[in-house]
Amino acid sequence: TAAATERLNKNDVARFSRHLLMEEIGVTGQLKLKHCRILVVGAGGLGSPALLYLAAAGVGTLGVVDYDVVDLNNLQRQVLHSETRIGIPKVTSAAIGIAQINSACQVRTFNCALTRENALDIVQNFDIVLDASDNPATRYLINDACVLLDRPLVSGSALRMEGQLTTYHINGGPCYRCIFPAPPVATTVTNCSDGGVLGAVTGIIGVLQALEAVKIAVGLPAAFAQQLLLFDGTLGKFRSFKLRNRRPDCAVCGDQPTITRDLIDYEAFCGSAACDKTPSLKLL
Amino acid sequence: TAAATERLNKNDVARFSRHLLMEEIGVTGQLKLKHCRILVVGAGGLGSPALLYLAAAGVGTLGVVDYDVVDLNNLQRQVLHSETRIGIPKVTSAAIGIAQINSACQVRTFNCALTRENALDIVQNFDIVLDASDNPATRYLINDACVLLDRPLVSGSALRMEGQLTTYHINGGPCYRCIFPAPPVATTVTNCSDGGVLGAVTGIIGVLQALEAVKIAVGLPAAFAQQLLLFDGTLGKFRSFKLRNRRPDCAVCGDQPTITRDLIDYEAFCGSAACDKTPSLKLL
Amino acid sequence: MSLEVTLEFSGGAELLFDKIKSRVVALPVPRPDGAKWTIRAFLVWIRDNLLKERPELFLQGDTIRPGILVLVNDQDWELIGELDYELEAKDTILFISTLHGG
Amino acid sequence: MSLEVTLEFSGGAELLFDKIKSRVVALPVPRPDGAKWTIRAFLVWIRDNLLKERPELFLQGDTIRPGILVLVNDQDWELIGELDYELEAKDTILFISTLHGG
Ligand SMILES: [Zn+2]
Ligand SMILES: [Zn+2]
Repeated sequence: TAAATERLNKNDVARFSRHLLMEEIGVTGQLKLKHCRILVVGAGGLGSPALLYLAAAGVGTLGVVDYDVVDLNNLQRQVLHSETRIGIPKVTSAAIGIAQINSACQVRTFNCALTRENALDIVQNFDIVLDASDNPATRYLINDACVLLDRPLVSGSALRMEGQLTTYHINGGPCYRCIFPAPPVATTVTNCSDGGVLGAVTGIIGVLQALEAVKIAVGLPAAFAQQLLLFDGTLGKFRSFKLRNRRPDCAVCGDQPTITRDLIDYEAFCGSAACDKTPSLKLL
Repeated sequence: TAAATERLNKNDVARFSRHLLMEEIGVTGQLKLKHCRILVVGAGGLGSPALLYLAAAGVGTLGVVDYDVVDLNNLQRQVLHSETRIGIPKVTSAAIGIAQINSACQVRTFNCALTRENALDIVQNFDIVLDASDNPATRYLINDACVLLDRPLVSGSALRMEGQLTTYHINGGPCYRCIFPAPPVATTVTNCSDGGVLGAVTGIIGVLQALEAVKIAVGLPAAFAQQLLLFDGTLGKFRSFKLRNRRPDCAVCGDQPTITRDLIDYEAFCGSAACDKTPSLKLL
Repeated sequence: MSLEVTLEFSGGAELLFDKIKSRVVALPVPRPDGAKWTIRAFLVWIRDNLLKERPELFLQGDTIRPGILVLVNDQDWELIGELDYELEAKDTILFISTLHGG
Repeated sequence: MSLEVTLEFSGGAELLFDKIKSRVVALPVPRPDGAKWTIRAFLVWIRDNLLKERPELFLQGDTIRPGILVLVNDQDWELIGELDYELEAKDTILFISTLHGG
């Protein structure tokens, strides 16, 4: 580790002293973080805290995908943005916010929707992916891209007072499509624009996603592999559940996958658009 | 609620739409947040995310107590601060960070240690208090001030990979001193300067403190009253435990309290300084 | 005689059931047709006894609709036989509506 | 014969016990002196059998040191009799070192 020490510069040693003291991280772990590239899809309620904590932790390269611009109603929970940045692309705002806390972090911004056409090109540049998106079509797309490129996927979601978290496609475990082979009928999907969300609930799930990614990056066991974490903000209760194994008949991670690098039409598959702004009859 | 609606201005309605959609908050709850005054003691690893989410949620008045200045080694987890604000008082930096996300939030800064002399004067201006401090002496002081002024206290702590959270002195439940009548021997206390801490762990606890305070402010049941929440970041496990009832023999909230508005000498009581920078033999 | 199990809803599924997140239900035993209380039969019982309206938000055909996870005693029902699993006394069956927001 | 209980440590208390956060221990019954396995007796057993060094970081006199919470079956031991509580088979006893950092 003498050679490894030399690769943390003096500034890093001072900045990350609270990590270097920990046997779970130490110099080796901090170097792994420095060389790790993490992609966050969605710079909203989940992506904001996740990006903040990943940047603060010393992740060397962060990718941010978002097609949207900062809106006043985002500031109730999207703490990486600011009033003065209303109207500019979220990825630009995110890069500014990240630079404020850690200017050494390399930020790659993708000011676009993640699509069938660009997903593999984008994801292949990163080691770990966080799903901080807000609709089923994008969630299936991210999953399929991660499976095809063999990247672990830390997936969070939140609505109203509740949050959910699972790490997919890691250690031989299931992918999102193993758990949800068929998409929900569009009219049963509620998004935050319709149902609302308490900001701190997205914060808790987003920071948990950052923690899980940091652990994967430094080589600690993933806590949410093949596990579903539920957070009920009304009761203040967290519960964990064991999910099924990888399904040999999964369309993307199975033994004879039907989804290949051409991917599929995700909006048609889900019967809904890859954004959370489409009005529809949504009850659940 | 027609009159109530009028008191949320047009900007508030746009900004907090995701709260207004929720039956748990709505216009009434948002107005309660606007009129609520919350004090956060410590603008560090716990205070940073707590203040960010409280400001974003629309809390009208935030108080911040901290005697310290921003240091490079804070930025690994104290996401309310920034590189350009290294060297300035944390409370000043916090006020700048809060203004970025919500300039309508009134911030009262106390650039000093919380002491026996100033605690009651400061705390009496607020409705809810968050303990985001880093040492036993300050924790006992905050507790006693909250009991004497009858304020609920949302107390968080974190070290290495673990976090703890309890809400004290609420709904007739126990205070910190009911649970810990005797202070720990100073040599058994480990602080983050000695033991390190993973940034996201402080983030999770700090955001949970904000969530609990928001719920108390809007009149929802406190989730952590007479409950201890443990978070083990290594295992990704949360556990909750029922704590004891208020103790009739408690020195401050008991039936015949010995601690009154004169308070006590907390550093002598704990045998340690009210900061986390005192070197000592610390193992646990 | 009855078989008592705990029925729980989360993620919004409780909105279809009077917003009650957890309840104990007593299922009559033996069943009129003498068959076992499989989850398949339990879903029919839920539909007939608890689900007031819009069953399509909970069921699709004779199974649960896509997007709802079923957990029996904290385990994915896929691990224990899905619709064919036979309920036992004190089982906890949790239906979780998956969230997609961020 | 033995009485099996689960012994857990959290918050750093596990550092005094080979960093093992959870283990099942078998206590001999009947005890040599014929007395019950109270927590008082259990603390002595822990000190003699598991605590390698620096007992003052765990015990103070015949009780637990200030700053460590004791939870029996997820409840504060103060609710069930503290040192006088008599262990039962399958009890879980958790010692939590309180954190002060922020
Ligand atoms: Zn799969
Ligand atoms: Zn008390």
